[in-house]
Amino acid sequence: MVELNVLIIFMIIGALIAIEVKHLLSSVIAVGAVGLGLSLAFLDLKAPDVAIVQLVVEILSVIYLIRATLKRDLPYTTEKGLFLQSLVGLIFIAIFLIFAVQCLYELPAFGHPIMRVAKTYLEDGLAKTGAANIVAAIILDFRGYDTLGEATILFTAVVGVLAIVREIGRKKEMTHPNSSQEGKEKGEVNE
Amino acid sequence: MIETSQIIPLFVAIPLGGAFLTSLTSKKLNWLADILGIGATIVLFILSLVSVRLVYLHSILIYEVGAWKPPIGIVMVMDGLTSFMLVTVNLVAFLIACYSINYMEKFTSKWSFYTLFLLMLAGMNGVIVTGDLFNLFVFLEIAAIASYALVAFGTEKHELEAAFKYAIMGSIGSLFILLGIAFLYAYTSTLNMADMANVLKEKGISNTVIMISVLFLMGFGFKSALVPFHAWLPDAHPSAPAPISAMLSGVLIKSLGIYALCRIVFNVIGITTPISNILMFLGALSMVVGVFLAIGQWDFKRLLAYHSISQIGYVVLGIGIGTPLGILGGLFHLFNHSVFKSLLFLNSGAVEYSTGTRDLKEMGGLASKMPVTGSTSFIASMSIAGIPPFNGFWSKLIIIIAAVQASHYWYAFWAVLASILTLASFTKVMKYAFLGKLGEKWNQIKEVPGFMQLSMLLLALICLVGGLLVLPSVSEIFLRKASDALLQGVDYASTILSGI
Amino acid sequence: MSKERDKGMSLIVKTITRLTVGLIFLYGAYIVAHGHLSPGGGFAGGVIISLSFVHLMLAYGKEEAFKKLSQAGASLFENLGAIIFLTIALIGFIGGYFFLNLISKGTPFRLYSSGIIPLCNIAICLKVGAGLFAIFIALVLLKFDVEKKK
Amino acid sequence: MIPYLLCLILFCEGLYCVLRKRNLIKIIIGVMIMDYAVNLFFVLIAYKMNGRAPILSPDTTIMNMVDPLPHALVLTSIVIGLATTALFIAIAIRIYQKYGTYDITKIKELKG
Repeated sequence: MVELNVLIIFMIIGALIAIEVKHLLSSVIAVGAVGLGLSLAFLDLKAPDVAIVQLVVEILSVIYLIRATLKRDLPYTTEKGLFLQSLVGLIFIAIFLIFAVQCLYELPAFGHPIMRVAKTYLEDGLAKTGAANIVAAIILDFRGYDTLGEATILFTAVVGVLAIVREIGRKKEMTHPNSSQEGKEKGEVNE
Repeated sequence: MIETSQIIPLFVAIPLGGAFLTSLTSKKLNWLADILGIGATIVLFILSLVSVRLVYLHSILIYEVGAWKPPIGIVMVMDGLTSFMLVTVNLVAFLIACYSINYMEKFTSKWSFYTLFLLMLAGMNGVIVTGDLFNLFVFLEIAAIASYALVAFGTEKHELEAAFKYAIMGSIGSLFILLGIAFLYAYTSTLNMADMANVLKEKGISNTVIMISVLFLMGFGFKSALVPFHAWLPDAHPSAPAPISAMLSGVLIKSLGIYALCRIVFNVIGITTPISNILMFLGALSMVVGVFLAIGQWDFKRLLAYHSISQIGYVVLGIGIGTPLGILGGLFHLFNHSVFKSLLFLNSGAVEYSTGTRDLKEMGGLASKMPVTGSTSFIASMSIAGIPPFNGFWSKLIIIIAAVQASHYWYAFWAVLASILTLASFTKVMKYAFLGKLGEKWNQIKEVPGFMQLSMLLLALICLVGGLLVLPSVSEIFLRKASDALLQGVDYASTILSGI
Repeated sequence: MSKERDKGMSLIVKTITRLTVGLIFLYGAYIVAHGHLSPGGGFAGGVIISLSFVHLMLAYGKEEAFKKLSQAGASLFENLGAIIFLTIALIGFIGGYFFLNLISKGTPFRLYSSGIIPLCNIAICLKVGAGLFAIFIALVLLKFDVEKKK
Repeated sequence: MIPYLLCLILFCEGLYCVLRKRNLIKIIIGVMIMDYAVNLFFVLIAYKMNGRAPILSPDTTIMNMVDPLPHALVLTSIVIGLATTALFIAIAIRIYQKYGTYDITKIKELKG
């Protein structure tokens, strides 16, 4: 599985660039590269369904991110005077990694999953649902309830975004000393 | 038994259907949104009361979604703890929906408020009734995403900022939970909680199980705002509209945080002494830190938010003690807290509705102009501070007795201290906001409209009579069933797998 | 989306878009229809369909794209998708269970097979495609300027 | 073993970004990277040596397939990631409208 390791290392480097580069648009493009690498890794791991979804979702989320960064006068990011915070963060991450490595030895070795439940899906999936694509059979029949939740999450996000982009939230003028006075005298409601 | 267990999916289907219909039909018609919101929540409340009766008769109900037997498909489970949480959540949600009819008139786009509200309710009910780990995660995310959007509902500067902070911290918590689920799946190769408990019991304690427990503690700690992970709560809860603050503080952090944590720690992984000690420590820490931070606050809602951290500490302490009495006290306090904290947030919303301010220093003497708000908030304050006839007293007493019985004297001491400080803090609220001389500029204010009064009065009534729940004959059907569900530990698995 | 972009991009881009956008839409529809037989499914197909509209909007500007699918239309389709999906789930109650696959399974490996799965795929596709496009519209219509302080 | 470790390093990279960076877009990117890492972890635990993709075909009967269940979970999890990202971006753009910057050190209005 050399190619898999190479792909993940490519993703790690891409993520490093995305995190450290100063220019926001370049950072977004680097995230796009990480997502592409992830999609290829899924393909390498024999998960074509996931690879397709990851690819198209990556395109869409990069478009959304570019929408947020496409502005000439956006300043370059500056980071300063956060030595202590990064130290604490790094120590926390180091502890986390050490513990995680300890328990990685106890998981089933890479490439040898237990497949207690999955065996049933593979053996009876076609007979019981009639779908040749076992993943589709799982997401829409065996675990269709999860997919209802998934669709609802997307619905929630859409309604949430529509609620957040309203120009004015409150209807009438209020004496509200704690909050700022902005956005109240604005024109039409954006619904 | 199939006929009676048909009730379980309705707890998710009704709010979901309500949300979709609201968003489809009531963009122009505000009254339709009101009717759909109230209708859905009242039906859910009645169904949750029915569920208590059903659990009393059958003790456990299991529903297989799509007729697939576990562990192949998803199951929904209804036991004592589930029906207890359902009653808590749907009671508060119904009263808050009542309150919102008038309160949300001040905001634009009422339909999206009700849609998000019902989606949040669907998410919470989904978390409570599910018996499948990944399904729990999915519904947890529905409730969480709806709450991120609702915190920013006013779209003011500070609201957006609080929402961003909350959303980032919440999604980090979710990702920790998801990583924990991935580890558990790799280790046990199943997702059904009962099946998973069986596999884990066979394998025994190992590093992986400890790692998974820590991941879940961090993830659900973020969701329930235990102290090292509490930074988002004092910003997010005050920034939301008052009904949503009540919903977030009253039930969201409990059903997403405490309930899910207890279900996994007690019934799937199995409680061990180290985890129990960690829970007690975190509980005591939240209790004390929350109340100390609350004392210096002058913003009404922010003060209440810090008290939420503190009161959640009591719940976690009680549950962490692990004795039958401790768990009973913890769950009872969970119920009481959701009642009186929602009431307090609704009071603060009522004050804000009439006067437009949240600063305690500017208020004064409001009780004479707003008698309902003043008296109900007096009841709620006494209840949260633990003054005898009100419900908060009984649950705190049980927790303290349980701590003493388990010879955790220090924790009992901290609980008493936090209770005294809570009393001091709420004396301040009563003194500055409702008693004293009426300020000049408040001569024109009026009491809030009818529906807001109604829901505050009902909550105050529950505060008054809530103490009756510990009476042996009453607690036998309601509280005892809930604590039994946690006390059975990993035998949960055999109960469920035999019930199919 | 600044002022000069409202009219869309250059002629070359517009011509290429006119040739490709239909194919992209068709490809999305294909992925949805064959979701139960080959990789893909309602979600991937829905995203591809919404990407075809996004493509149209980027190349031709807002007005042209709104002629094809307006914001109100997008949220209507989204709601319809959600309600169809929930209805499919609730129809299972006729057979006694939430989410019961009660339509005949048909012959395996054929387009018309596997009961409710293709129907669910279509509902999800409507929902996802319209929903993601609605988010895109909402973000595009948002004025990307600092509000004036009074 | 090595892929698991690399995947966790990717997760920690995202966590570091969220903890350390002070720019809204960078924080969103950090959450996205964490999300990628968790999704990758799910698919890694599903992999079976020399297995095939879990799609049956009429003419072959090989049953040595990878575990399909985590794939279904990852599909759900990718959608959740997209939904949260969209919401984050909407909030971030609104914050930009109000403050004129993405820098979190300049937009601290809330105290405590």
